[in-house]
Amino acid sequence: MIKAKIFVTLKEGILDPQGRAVQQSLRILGFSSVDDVRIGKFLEVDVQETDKSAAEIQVQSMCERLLVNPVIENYRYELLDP
Amino acid sequence: MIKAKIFVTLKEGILDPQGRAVQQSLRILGFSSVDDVRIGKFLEVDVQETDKSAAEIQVQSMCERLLVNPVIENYRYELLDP
Amino acid sequence: MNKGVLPLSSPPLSKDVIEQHGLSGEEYQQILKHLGREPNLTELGIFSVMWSEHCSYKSSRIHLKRFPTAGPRVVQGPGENAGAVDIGEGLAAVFKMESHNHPSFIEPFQGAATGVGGILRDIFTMGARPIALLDSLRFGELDIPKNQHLLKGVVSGISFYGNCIGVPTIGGEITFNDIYSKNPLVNVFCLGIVKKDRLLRGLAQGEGNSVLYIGAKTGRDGIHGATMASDSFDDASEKKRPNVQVGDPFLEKLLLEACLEFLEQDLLVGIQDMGAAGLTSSSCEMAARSGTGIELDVALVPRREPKMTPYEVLLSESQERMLLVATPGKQDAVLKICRKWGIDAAVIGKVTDDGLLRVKDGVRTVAEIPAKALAEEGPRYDRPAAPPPYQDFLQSLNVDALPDVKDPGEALLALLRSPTIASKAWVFRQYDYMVGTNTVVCPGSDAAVVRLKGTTKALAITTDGNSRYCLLNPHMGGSLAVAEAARNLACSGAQPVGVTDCLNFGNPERPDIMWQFVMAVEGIADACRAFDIPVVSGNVSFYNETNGLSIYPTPILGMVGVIDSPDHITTQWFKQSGDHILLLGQNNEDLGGTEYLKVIHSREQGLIPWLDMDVERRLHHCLLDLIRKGWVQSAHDCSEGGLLVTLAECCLTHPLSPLGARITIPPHPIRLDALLFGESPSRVVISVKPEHRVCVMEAIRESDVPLTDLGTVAESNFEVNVQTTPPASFIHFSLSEHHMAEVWQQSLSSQLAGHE
Amino acid sequence: MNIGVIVFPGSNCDRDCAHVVSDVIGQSVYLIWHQDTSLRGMDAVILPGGFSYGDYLRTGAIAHLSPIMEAVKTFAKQGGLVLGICNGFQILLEAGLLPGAMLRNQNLSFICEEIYVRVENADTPFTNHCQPGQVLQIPIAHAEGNYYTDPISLSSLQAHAQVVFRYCDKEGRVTPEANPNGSLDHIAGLRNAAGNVLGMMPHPERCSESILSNTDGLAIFQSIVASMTNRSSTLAF
Ligand SMILES: Nc1ncnc2c1ncn2[C@@H]1O[C@H](COP(=O)(O)OP(=O)(O)O)[C@@H](O)[C@H]1O
Ligand SMILES: [Mg+2]
Repeated sequence: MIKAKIFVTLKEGILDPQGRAVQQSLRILGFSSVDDVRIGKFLEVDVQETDKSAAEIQVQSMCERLLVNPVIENYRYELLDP
Repeated sequence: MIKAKIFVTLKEGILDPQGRAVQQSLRILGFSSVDDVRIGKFLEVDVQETDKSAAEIQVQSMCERLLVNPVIENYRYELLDP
Repeated sequence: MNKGVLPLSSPPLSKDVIEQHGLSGEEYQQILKHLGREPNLTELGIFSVMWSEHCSYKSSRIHLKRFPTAGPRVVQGPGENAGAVDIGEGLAAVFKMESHNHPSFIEPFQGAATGVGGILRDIFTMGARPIALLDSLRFGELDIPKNQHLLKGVVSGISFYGNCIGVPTIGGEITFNDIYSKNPLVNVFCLGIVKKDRLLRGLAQGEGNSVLYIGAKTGRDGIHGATMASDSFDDASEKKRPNVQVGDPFLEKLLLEACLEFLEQDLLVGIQDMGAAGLTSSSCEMAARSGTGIELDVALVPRREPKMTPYEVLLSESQERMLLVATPGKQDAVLKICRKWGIDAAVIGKVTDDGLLRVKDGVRTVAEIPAKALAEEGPRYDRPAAPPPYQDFLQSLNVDALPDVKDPGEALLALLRSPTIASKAWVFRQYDYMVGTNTVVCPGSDAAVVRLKGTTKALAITTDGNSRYCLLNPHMGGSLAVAEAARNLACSGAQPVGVTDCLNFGNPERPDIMWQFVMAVEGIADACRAFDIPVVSGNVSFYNETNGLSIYPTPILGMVGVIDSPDHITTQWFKQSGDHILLLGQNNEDLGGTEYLKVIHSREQGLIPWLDMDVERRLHHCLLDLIRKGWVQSAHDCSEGGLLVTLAECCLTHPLSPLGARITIPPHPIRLDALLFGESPSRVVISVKPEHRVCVMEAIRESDVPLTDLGTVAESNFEVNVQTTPPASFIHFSLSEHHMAEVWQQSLSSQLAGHE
Repeated sequence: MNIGVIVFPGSNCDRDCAHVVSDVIGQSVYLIWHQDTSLRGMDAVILPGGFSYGDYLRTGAIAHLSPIMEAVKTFAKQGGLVLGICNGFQILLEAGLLPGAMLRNQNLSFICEEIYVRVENADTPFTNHCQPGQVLQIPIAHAEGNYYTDPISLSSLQAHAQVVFRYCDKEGRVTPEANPNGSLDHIAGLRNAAGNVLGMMPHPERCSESILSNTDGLAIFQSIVASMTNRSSTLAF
């Protein structure tokens, strides 16, 4: 089994209201050195595969077809060896 | 400036309805080898700090005070060098 | 003013740049005339958005003049952010509807969410607290996964924004047709309440008054011109920016509360939200309305992204922003309220007396244009209009060639399963339709009803529009939509007081589309005049086409009525077994364009029903009269699916559990399918207590409204007997009310089960 | 009686609660801004529903750090009555005034509808106008009402009769079908060990007037008034 870790983030320039609200409240809590907060998704997907490159093709296709909204999101992934 | 990457995941044993729904959809899309999907949060926080250990103390405290709910969530972070 | 720093004598712009900005050669000549010189790029961008169809209404304006817009109740007609009508007790209802079609196709969740955000701002800029949203949606058929994805995204976007800001979404409509597969429609209606004499307007009066910017910081969201010509503005390294606006309902909630505090403390001369064309349109429209000018410094505008050019700042469509002019001496009070609610605010300019929109970037003047040239003196077109060659084909349908219905029970079930008719609970369950505790009639009846706390009054609201009718006969289709909306209000016990519209059409440069538009506008105008309902606001959305394929002409109406007493509030579902069921109105052979023809015969053709405005008016008077006398237990109008579907809905929509009915339909000289599923207008099914039956029938006859006694409400089972003539035969069928309810309730959710 | 309703930025049932308190049950109501730090003079406090801070990050997470929450904690510690409705419940969880946390509804969507709850404990300051086992019809409207807590704390809740409401059907049967959001042990409402803090997902303020066709929520407000009247003296701060 191969574990894929997928990081989905908002594209640059896309407003992140959630990040903004969290940043403001961190400041109010006294973390005055916090400059910017961006909030994305972190997915862990277990794939029943032994071949890493086969798994990679699948993970990429999952991202494109379902996991990521390409209009506003970017993604990156890592595959952990079986 | 130090960038902290924070990964927040649901604790083991807590049903993740979103992860389960995504897994089902992936199966319907034909990704039959997908075994398990867990969905968490991925936060990027920029801290105006040069000292890594000072930044670390802050990040840890942010997690404990706001970013993470210990009843249901675990977290892990990485600090990227300035 | 120091003319010396004007860089306004820029080199002539290339033809390509002008074209990329969507301006015709003729329009460019008009720009030269207004300016007396060549525009620079920033000015070209400003003209381009202000003279776009969306902002200037250049193809529609001359036709919209046909709408009746005056009346004793009208407090504010078209031309402001929203219209307003007097609803008594010193209050005005402020309402408007808007489309967000294209953004919702590109990104359904955010597109629909920001659509809700935009229409809400239109209402609370008028000083009104929004108390109701309704959404009118059109999608392609659900057997295509992409359409499911769009529907899910749009509904969750509306739910996300509306629920979060705390304005209930109390109703709406959805219909499905493949013509919307590549161009879904998302129209959102909003209504707010304000004290009649406290209405705010988008004015920029008083030379020297401060112009303030409040709300979200400006980013590069939705800059149309900038995307296509981005190379000239951005670092070459920067990737092409996504054109999607993201909504922040939480920030909008803060903005809403802050704006209502400004009103309470009387701090403003005028206010306008930054919608399409953002800072540009808000500033020049406010100045033009007031006959003044505005001077802005873009360097003072709060920004979210680095290195934005004046062009980008001016044309950004970042959400949740407002422009306002403070009353002299009240600027600090405004800023204090903004601090309380934690929203950004900045003084970015002042009102001038020279009629110009002057934009500076620090000391440098980057644009200087007469405000009226932008907001009022833009191009106007009387575009050619002609019926399409296929119009005759559309209307020609040889009904006699179609077999009459054999098994009406099966046909009824098929119609109840049709997603256009099936229960919409899958949708409205995701909307908080109760927040505010004013929703007296929740989604599921002909119109939603909200009470007005502190008064005995309530408002009934509905959205309606049948695009297939408008395709087949746009003039009559427009009139029928008005009639249906008014009928839905009458069924709820309300007297209509005003209407708003959202006119969704294809490309106005095509004569056939323009013809559809002109005809529909005339049809709507005629009916509004006949029913004496003023049009107080509205919106036009053209260019709803993909690959040359236009949507059906889809005018949607949002109508508001006043209910004088809580006792008059009426719902569509049967109340009690044993009550008598009566039909008001005449069954004609109206099969053309019906949902029945589409579902059973896969035809979208024919002559649509003829609306007799006198008959319709008499029906509304009669019905309201009966309701006010306290004689009506339930009232439901006949629309899509015809008489049988209407009767079934009366049984199935009861909020607790479905009821049954024993129906006997007397002989009619028309086809059986036309009788059961035809969509003749001007019909309403009511139920009355047994003790009221005689007096009600008497009253109906006296009002000269056709009447048919249909039977009684029953505890269970939907039993129908029909006598046909000729040939004389007797048809009987019976369905279990639970089975019908299951079919009707599960249809949408079962079609949407599966991925995502 | 003086009843305070806390207003967070993003609260949107604050005015609805205030309306019931003052116009329906005739008590004095005070809207208390989240930046305030005192609850002086209040006999009871309501944390209303809504989307405090947009419910960003986690529902109630940012709100529980508001200045007023220190005062709410002190008020609760001294025995003051605190009722959290919907988002208010979520805030009480985040603030640690009640145990556990909320997850997203099992079907992942927002759900607005009338549901039924069974009164599991009628011996609380919030339910003394109800009968044990009584079924109330009350609307819910939330996307995160799927209650979770660890097994140890769950058994403690059960052992100490802290579960006040459970989702049920019209007849009062607690079944999986009657549970709208997947909530653990069908929990719809919960009190603290001392009994003076209640969190509930359903909205009683939405069903306390006959014009809204449902008055089942009134019992909650009447219970609060009754229990405050029975106290010999108001709390001193
Ligand atoms: N998109 C929607 N959003 C909210 N409510 C909806 C939506 N679509 C339909 N409804 C509700 O479902 C009920 C039935 O709708 P519809 O069949 O269009 O009624 P009618 O034909 O009387 O106009 C109405 O109460 C309507 O408000
Ligand atoms: Mg109707």
